[in-house]
Amino acid sequence: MTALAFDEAGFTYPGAAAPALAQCTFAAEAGAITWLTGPLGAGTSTALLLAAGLAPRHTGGHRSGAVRTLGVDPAEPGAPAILGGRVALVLSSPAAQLSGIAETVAQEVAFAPANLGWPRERIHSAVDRAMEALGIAHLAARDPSTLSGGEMQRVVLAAMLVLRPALWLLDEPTSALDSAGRALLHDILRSEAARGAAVVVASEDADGLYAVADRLVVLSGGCAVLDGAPQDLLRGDAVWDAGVGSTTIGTLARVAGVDAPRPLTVDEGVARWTR
Amino acid sequence: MNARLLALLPAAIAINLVIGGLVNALGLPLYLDSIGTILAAVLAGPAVGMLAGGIGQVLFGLINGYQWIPFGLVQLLIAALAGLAASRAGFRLPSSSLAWGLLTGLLAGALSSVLSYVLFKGVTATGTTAVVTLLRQVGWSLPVAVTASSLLLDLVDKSAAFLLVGALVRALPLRMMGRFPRAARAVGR
Amino acid sequence: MDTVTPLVLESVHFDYGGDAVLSEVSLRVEPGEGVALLGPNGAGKTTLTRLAMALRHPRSGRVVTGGRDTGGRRPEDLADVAGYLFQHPSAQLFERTVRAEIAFGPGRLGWTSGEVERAVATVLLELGLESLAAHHPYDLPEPTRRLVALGAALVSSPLLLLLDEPTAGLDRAARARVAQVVRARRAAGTAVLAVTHDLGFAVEALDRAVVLERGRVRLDAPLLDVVGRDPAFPAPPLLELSRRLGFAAVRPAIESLAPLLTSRAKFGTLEA
Amino acid sequence: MTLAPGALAARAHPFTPLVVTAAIAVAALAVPGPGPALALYALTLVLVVTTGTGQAALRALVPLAPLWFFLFLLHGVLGEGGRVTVEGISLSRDGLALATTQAARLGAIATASLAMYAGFSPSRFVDAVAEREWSFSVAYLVVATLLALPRFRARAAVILEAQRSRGLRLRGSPLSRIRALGPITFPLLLGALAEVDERGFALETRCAAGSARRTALAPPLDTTADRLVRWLAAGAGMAAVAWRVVG
Repeated sequence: MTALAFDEAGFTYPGAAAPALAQCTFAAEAGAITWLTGPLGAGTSTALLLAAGLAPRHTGGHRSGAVRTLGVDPAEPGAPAILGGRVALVLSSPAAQLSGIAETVAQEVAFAPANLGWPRERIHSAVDRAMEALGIAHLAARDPSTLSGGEMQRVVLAAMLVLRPALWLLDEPTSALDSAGRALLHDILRSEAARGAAVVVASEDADGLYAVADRLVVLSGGCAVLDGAPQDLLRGDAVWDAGVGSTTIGTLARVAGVDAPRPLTVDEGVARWTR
Repeated sequence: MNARLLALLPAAIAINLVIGGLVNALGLPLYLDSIGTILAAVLAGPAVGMLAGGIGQVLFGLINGYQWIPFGLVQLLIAALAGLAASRAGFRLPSSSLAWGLLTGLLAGALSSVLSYVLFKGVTATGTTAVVTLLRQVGWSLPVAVTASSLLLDLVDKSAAFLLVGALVRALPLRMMGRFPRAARAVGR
Repeated sequence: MDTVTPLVLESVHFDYGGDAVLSEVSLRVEPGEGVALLGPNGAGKTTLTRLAMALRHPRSGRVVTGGRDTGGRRPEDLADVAGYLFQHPSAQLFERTVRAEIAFGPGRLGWTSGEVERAVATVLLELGLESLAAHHPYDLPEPTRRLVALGAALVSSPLLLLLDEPTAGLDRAARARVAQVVRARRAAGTAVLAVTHDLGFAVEALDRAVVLERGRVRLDAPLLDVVGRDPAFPAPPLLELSRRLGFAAVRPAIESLAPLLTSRAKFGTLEA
Repeated sequence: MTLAPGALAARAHPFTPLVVTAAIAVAALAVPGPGPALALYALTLVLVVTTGTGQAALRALVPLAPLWFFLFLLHGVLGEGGRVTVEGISLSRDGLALATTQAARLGAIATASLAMYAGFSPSRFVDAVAEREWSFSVAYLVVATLLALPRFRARAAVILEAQRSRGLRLRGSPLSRIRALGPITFPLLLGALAEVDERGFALETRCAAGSARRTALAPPLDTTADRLVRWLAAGAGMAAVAWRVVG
């Protein structure tokens, strides 16, 4: 099932000379992790905002083409009521995503369910489960604003996981996380996809995502130029032509003059270079 | 209320309450405790500015004592004037910002002197009151002393606040300018 | 001038009014040295750099930055010998262009406008920001904005660079750029002390590890003896690869490994 | 906001201290003359001590001290009318009465509001508002700002550190200090504005602006005693106004 579909979608921010996204066509399926990447300013963040309906509703500006999120046009006036609680959005700086009114981590995680008017008992059990899943149950009584960046990002993830969303939109979610936090995030995304949610993650962390994502969509100059299995794409030359690049070892291999298909991991590199 | 205002307003109010401590480091006779109000009015309209100024005053009262609540009226007046200035491109130049700042300082000073005299018998914030005491000592009558000192300090403070907001908004990054269409009008673009 | 030690700490104790944050910390950083300050959250790493910038003063012991005892000195008294990169660029960005933002520091130090202009041009070139010099820092993507803040710390050519998580939130290109700039500055004699969790960056740009734990120096050793050897500091991919291939003495950076791999491939072909 | 958990002020329904404080403020403006004003101040002190917020009485002295000093100076020493001599200082009789009345009024108001602040629990307040189905936006703005203050103060401190590390001097000539206004205030303003987008996105995604009724996570108990106290306080406030109007 297609959870998110862009059809020739474009977007121009107010006052901007050039569009941030132009005639962009791609789709994200339920039950899969779609990895969105591109050179700086390629429009991956804008694509996520369009999918959530936040552009143009919050940002102003002009959208063209069609976007369908969970079957509705997210820019429709009635969309927030339909999509509320079904779409999760995770951004890179955790501090700016806290509710601002929670005195404890448990209250923070309960913020969205309470806003949606869930019954109290349901909120409490869902909050406990979400904190458990992110390994932050021991922080339940802490003031979220005093946590470290990594802990805070886990709280933000729990605050979305609690909703059991049908669509995850994540924008560079790992930049505040250490390697253990990254591994945990990837586990969560895998299990969310297994549950049937669609996961769209915009990231330039090739080392982390090449083995996690089911699909790689590369944006360049505001439109989708590549779409395929990450393992295949990252070994080849097309990602380089699109201005993206590969994993660390894949990058080393290219600089060292190795022809495609190139190694992507340390193990593959050792195998390639110890012949 | 939309999520954008829920995000903007606490920041504007917190700026009102916190900036005094920052400016204090320079030892200038400035409070700038209406700068968040002015900014909110310029970016999102006078009603939003009034909300920032009003709620800010309530919280200031909660922390410092509710005797100061009546001065919320002054914040509302400042928001209205900043909104008016913004709609007339009043922040286009330093000179125009200064002119609106002086006008606001004049009216705000007049209103606070009335509040200060009627409700507080002339004794309010330490700086203002020190000036009042000084003027009383050289023989001015209380109402005149209160009015003169309020006007003096408010003229300086509001001019500085308007000049600063004008400088900030004229130099606003394009991205933020695009998000706040009123800001572009405030600086005549 | 060349005899000045950029940073000396002598049995430094410090607390914020509660438990000790730093105890009995002694450290010397020589010109051109690159020190990675490692350790868990709350170990006192950032506090140590703050003491070096005279943002705080030790309870006991001595901190000497650029040959000046920080006792009785304020950060502005050290601005010409030390540059400090704060964790969040929003702490300092205020000018309307990248160029003006970077020029602010030297302007405070009484440099002539010609000197300022030259120093700014050098930094813009070094960081690859020339084409963005006229942009508003807040119009740039977050990683680029962080480079601007780094430029502001570099511009006065300090003897000592204090960097608090210099690669946090950076994309790969910006990260590589920072590593390259740090190496270049070190080669020119600048000492670098960086608080970092990014071991890939650390092994590319620095070569000494100081590990803090609960306010004490647990370990002070060559970086490559720590990363990948101590379980708390797992080897980043390039280091692991170069070790498994037997390139123990090579800096684990793409530009130093790639030529070796190229020649090995050729050698392999010849042999076959 | 540190309070013994068993304190009356910590157990009371969030709206009760609100009404009591408002009543004290209204009564303070209404009471005529130094005697009644001092009595109200005394009553307020008794109230804050019995509700476990006695510390607020001391903390209120910080804003009150300069006010009291200037009231004495401006009205007691520099006031007009008949004079008395105390310890060799000539003082205005009417001025002294006026200063005392005003000082006691301010004392009552400041003490009551700081006591309310000491007992204020943001989450209980939000829950109380949610339970009554009043405007969540207003509760959100009040609480979000209060909780943001420490963060903004910390940020202001870091800005000063960052700019001083770049060589900015805060104590130069007046002109150089005026020039320093931009470098120290703009980072705070720009940083706050830069966050608005992301914060707004997060709040909308988390349905803060939705129309659904918010669930109170742990609704505070509203006892009969609470209700009684609120009615009594409101009554007393109105009585004070009536006394002023009639008397």
